Amino acid sequence: TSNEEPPATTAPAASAPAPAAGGNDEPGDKIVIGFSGPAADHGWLGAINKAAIAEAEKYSDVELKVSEGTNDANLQISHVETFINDKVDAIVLLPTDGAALTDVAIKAMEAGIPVVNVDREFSSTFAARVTVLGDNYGMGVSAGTYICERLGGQSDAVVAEIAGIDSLPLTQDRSRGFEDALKGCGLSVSNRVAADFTIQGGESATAQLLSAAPKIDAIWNHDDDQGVGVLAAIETAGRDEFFMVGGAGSKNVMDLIKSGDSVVEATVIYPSTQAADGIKLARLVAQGRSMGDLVETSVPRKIQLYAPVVTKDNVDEFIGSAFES
Amino acid sequence: MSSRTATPDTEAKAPARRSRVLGTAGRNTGLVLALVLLCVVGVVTAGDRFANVDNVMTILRLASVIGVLSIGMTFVITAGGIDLSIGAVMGLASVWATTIATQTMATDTHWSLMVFVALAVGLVAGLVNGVLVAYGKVVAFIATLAMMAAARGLAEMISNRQTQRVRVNEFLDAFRGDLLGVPVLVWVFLVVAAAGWVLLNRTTFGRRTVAVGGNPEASRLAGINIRRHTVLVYGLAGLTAGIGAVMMLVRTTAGTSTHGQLYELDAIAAVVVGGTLLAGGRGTIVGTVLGVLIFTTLTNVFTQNNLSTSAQAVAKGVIIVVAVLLQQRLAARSRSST
Amino acid sequence: MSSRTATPDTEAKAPARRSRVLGTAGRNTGLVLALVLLCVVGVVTAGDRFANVDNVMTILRLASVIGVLSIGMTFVITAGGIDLSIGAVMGLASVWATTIATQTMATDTHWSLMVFVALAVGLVAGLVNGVLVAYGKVVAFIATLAMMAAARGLAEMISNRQTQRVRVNEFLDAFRGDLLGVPVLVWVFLVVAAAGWVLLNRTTFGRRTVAVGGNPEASRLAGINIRRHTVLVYGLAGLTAGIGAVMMLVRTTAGTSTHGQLYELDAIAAVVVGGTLLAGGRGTIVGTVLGVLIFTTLTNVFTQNNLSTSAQAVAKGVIIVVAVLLQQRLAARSRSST
Amino acid sequence: MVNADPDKPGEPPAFLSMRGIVKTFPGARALDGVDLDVRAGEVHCLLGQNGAGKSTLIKVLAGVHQPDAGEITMDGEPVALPTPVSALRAGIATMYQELDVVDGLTVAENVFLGHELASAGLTRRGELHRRTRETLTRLGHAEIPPGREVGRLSAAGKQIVSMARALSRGARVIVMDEPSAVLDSEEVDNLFRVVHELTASGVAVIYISHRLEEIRRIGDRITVLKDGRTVATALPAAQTPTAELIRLMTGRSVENVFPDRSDVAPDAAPVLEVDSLSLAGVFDSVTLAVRPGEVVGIAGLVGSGRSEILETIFGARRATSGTVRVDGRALRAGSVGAAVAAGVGLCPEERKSQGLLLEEPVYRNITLSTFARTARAGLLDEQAERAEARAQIDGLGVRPADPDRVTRTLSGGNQQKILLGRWLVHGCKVLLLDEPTRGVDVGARAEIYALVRRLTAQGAAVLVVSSEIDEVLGLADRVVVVADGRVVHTGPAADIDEHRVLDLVMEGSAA
Ligand SMILES: Nc1ncnc2c1ncn2[C@@H]1O[C@H](COP(=O)(O)OP(=O)(O)OP(=O)(O)O)[C@@H](O)[C@H]1O
Ligand SMILES: Nc1ncnc2c1ncn2[C@@H]1O[C@H](COP(=O)(O)OP(=O)(O)OP(=O)(O)O)[C@@H](O)[C@H]1O
Ligand SMILES: [Mg+2]
Ligand SMILES: [Mg+2]
Repeated sequence: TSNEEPPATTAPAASAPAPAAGGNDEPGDKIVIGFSGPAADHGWLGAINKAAIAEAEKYSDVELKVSEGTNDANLQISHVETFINDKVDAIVLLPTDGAALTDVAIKAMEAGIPVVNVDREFSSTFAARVTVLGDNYGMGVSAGTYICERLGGQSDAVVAEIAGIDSLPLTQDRSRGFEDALKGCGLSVSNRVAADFTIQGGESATAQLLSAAPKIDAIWNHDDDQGVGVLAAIETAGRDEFFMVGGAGSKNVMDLIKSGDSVVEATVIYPSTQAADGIKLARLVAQGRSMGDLVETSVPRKIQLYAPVVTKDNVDEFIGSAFES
Repeated sequence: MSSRTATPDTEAKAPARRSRVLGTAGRNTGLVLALVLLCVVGVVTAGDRFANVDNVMTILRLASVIGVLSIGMTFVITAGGIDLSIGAVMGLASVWATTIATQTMATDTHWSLMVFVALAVGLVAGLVNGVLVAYGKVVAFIATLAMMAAARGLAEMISNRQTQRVRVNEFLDAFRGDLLGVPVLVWVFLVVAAAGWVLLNRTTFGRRTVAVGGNPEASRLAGINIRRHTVLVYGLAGLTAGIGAVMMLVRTTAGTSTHGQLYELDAIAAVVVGGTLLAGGRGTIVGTVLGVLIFTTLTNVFTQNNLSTSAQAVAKGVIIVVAVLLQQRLAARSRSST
Repeated sequence: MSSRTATPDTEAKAPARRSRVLGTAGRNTGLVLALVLLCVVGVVTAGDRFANVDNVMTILRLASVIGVLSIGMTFVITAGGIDLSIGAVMGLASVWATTIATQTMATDTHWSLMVFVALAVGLVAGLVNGVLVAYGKVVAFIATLAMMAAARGLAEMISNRQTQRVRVNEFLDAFRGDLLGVPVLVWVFLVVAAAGWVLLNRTTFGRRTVAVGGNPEASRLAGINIRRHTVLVYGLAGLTAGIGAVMMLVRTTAGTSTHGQLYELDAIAAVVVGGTLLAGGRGTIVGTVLGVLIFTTLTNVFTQNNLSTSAQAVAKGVIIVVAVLLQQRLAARSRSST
Repeated sequence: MVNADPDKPGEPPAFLSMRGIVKTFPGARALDGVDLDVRAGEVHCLLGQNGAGKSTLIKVLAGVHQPDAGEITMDGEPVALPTPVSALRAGIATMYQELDVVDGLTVAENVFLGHELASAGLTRRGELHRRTRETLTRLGHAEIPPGREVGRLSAAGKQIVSMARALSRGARVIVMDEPSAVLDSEEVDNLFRVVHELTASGVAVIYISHRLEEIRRIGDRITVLKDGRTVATALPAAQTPTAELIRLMTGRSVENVFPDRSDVAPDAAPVLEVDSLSLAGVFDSVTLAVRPGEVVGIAGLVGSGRSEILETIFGARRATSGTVRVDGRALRAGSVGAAVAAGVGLCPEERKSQGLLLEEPVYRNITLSTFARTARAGLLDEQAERAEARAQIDGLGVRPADPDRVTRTLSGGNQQKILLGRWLVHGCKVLLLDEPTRGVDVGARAEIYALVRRLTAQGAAVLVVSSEIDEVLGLADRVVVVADGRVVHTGPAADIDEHRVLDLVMEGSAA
């Protein structure tokens, strides 16, 4: 049940999924799963939560406890502690900071509660039974590679980057991947600003970026949520000499790609269904089942999701699973 | 004492007038100097990219939203209060004005309905703050902190944490674009600032605001209804948050619960750096406008120079302190020289 | 005046004692009531999941970090100031204590070096705040806002925005685990709170803090060096931020520039809801501890009931206001009855 | 300069002397060469009009202000007093004019503020309370509990705490800047007893007051300041005629301190009628009436609830029961706005905290309750405001006569005149005055009395509270005596004397 097969992707709005081979969806022992993620204060994280909840609702044997939302590691630790106190059967954890939540995850594992680590990796292998990873570095690589292809040979091209919250490790990973990929074709980032994953941040950072760089060839914007603001600023400035690549893959951006009448040419998917997959896996682990599509009798330790580039050519493949920002 | 011999009306008043004007200039010299210095740095480091009309407009556009909020904040702080909720209220107003229901109604009737909704939401939230502070006697810091949490939460609930695109194009068209080469949003800021200046310096409302902030008990005993006035002042701040929400909608073409995050701190910083007393009793709209411009220009210069956000933060901290220190020294000198 | 006929020594003392005890209790009845109410709600809605030792420890562990910061904040607010930087300073201290250099040195010498570094960073940042406020005469709000920006930026630069694991296991081992069934971190909180109580109520330093906050001019005339005292008070707050950083390191086994975000607002809210006057001149450690417990219990009850963050935010806003209003009414009643 | 006794042989030499002290503030030359000699064991009185520089001088002595020129010597040695601490170390303790206590601390903590009794930083509370109780007993106030929070004490109580603090320092010189301003006559007796004890033990007391009769009772020698200069020194307190003192202080003579009473038609309908007004826990069932042109005085001890009566009439406090009528129409309870609209004005007891916007210019304080009336459609008319303010400034003789002057820099008496001016501009029918001459010099005092009479001549009704019984008796047509929140006597002022009032008060309090 990974993201690569479109039929199995669990779009939040999708109705009952096609039953996978191997009867994984058949009801098993009743279990309680605890889910905790960072503050769902922007679209992608909101979509993560919604998809997780929707996934859990599909199973009559799963009771989901949601400790929603915080960017404070201290508080999230106490959420996990509460799950441990309540002796849930499995925990799905999207940590606000992987390293900071490692310790309490180990505690949970030691208490016999399997932990499914989503998106931001723990710093110890003992902290999770299963890890479902997005690929932030890969995202940057995908975006950089796409821009390299489009600008092929133009060594003096001006490439700009609009990052998300700069103090988050994931932003660093994305930027690193982007830089590495650009290096491959002799390009580099000439202007970089950081927004804060919010629309207002995207708008004001972009407004400034555009006036700092009078001519741009390509922009990579890390996040399609802040992209709403980025596009508003671009429109206000009346600029269209460049093309833009988005990040995360919101419905809104995919619509724009499809219509082709904006500067957005492509976006790099960062699956918002990670936590939903985490729930599925947690259920299997807690019930001691295996993954239906695999020969392996246990659920694997690690699954890394793919960060594909969506362009006008393949947008129809992805638009169905895109999240509403 | 010596002026008694002179004709009272000419001699005694004139120096007072002059010292007042000097005083005002003196009060703002530090700020103007800081702004000029920033511009010099901008020109030196970024050259034409900094010193061109488009960039100036970018700075002004950027300043306009926070500027409008800061005008409202100037009144609250002058009246001896503080409002930590305006950012959140702005978010709430932006969300409320862009719900499907509102937008549908606006499409059916007139786009100004969206403006009305945003202003009304801001105003009501502000009035609630005011009632809590004035009649509930909840400390302003806490009352508005509570409003901040509540407004943010409510905005998330209403929007279901989704970004709500503005689909009423007439609304956007009305505010986008320029007027005499200056963006409409900047005009809005200028008008609000000018209105704020008149209101604070030339009307009974402003006089009461200063009085209530300077000595609430004395104002009360002089017959001013300080509670009602407090409610009105917070209402005014809420209203500017509503105006800010409209501007934000225009700027981002979307309403969301995350609009206005941390704007309250930026606004307070601009107001206080501008010279309004945090303790109340003295407020300056000109100072506030300068304060806002300083902060926005600062960010612009940073961006022009590709500074990392971390370095920006450190530099911002240092510059705030330096600006305030400079401002104080100059103000003290101008005072002692009169 | 009529009491003048009575024996001064006996008559005057007894009622004073009683009214003091009553007064203290009266001042906190509202808070205790709010806490009890919250617990009742917790038990009713979450039953055994709420009312068990493990959950209580979870609440206390959560309360401990913010609790320690709030103790420092109580002093600053009592002295008539405010400190918006403690969250950022805590982040900075956590980062500084976990740099490779520090950790290597700590491994080579002793784990307490990390503690020392964290405390020293906190203390120095606090002292800088104090100097800016006392000698630079920068308004506390602005000085510490600037420090907030600068400390956060510096922390990002030092850590290169990476989360830094704690690799000195002896350090972690020293603070993890329990003592007499109570987590060491909770002990730290208790000790800091107790020390804070003694310091505020039973020492010259504490009494001068109240004096400086209540009437700075009178304090100066009485020969208190109010500037030096102000510096010390901010230094103390910085020190608690350093202690908080150590605790955070233990809890998260990592130092990062994002530690402590918004802790300043939580701490201020806890302190003021606890009954310390935001204007200065009156502070209560017991109230602060109760305030912290109320907020953490609230969060716990929310979590136990699967409330969404949005609903939590709205509820939190409403509850803050209700708690303050309740507290005021009860305090007023207890005052008028004595 | 008049010097009555240039160090005659046989007299003890001055152990503290200040020579040629100059102090300028931005825009004001507060001291312009002041000399002062104080001998051990004497009560040296400092006299002068409001703004003469008395407080500034003693603040120089207390190390609060640094003089621009001049020299201070003690025992013949020059001393430097750069900070309050250094003055305290040198043995100079000061009771400041503005109440200088901290509300949030206890009585004992206030008394020992700045020189706390502590071992290793920990306060020694037992010792602290014991010594405080001793000091308070010495001051005749053993009933004040050392553990009581000072914020709960009345103004008089705070003054006593401030006095205890000065005593606890064990100083050689104690400076008292208008200590009697908030005390009633009994308290003043107490104070004088303590002063005598102090001087008997060799302590010098510098005593500032505007009440000349006090100077006569307690003072040994007098120094008079005028416009920041010493105009007379070493005058014998007992012998110097009052007229002479007043002439030295004001540069003119003031006669007939209390103006003649005007005739009030006995059958005139009262403007102000207060009917069984009560405020729970403070005063009970107060009934009184004031007719147009009449001055009614309220006499009573400090803490008897007089201020609260005025404030409740004014609507600043919500009465528990009872009514207030102006011209026969009942005022809405608890509404200052209603009272002001009906033509009632209050000059509150605490000028600075209750009356003035200290950082605003004088004219805005004068027009604080009328600016809305001069405004057109909400827009201020500052021209008109200045004109109105100027009229009051000239009429009341406010010095300096500058409507744009920041109010904080004016002396107490002038600040009081500004408050009066506010209600004169408003044109009120009923004026409530709470301690209108507290801290006001003789000259200004006479002007204020005359002003009150001018007002009544124009038909205003005045209700005045004062702790100085002779002031109440001299100024008022009728007197209301209150004790413990109850009216114990009402009658014409001419029919009663100071002793009778005190007797009534004591009887009422004992009951
Ligand atoms: N801090 C200050 N700044 C400016 N002017 C001041 C300041 N303090 C005092 N003055 C001015 O100095 C002069 C002397 O004031 P001071 O307070 O010493 O008078 P005073 O004799 O004590 O009067 P009062 O009897 O009213 O207390 C006044 O003109 C006053 O306005
Ligand atoms: N804030 C307060 N809290 C408690 N009691 C108070 C407060 N204010 C006044 N009181 C009490 O009310 C009574 C009357 O107070 P007040 O001192 O105003 O009377 P007064 O006759 O006007 O005396 P004064 O000459 O000091 O103005 C006193 O017993 C006083 O202690
Ligand atoms: Mg004086
Ligand atoms: Mg009184």
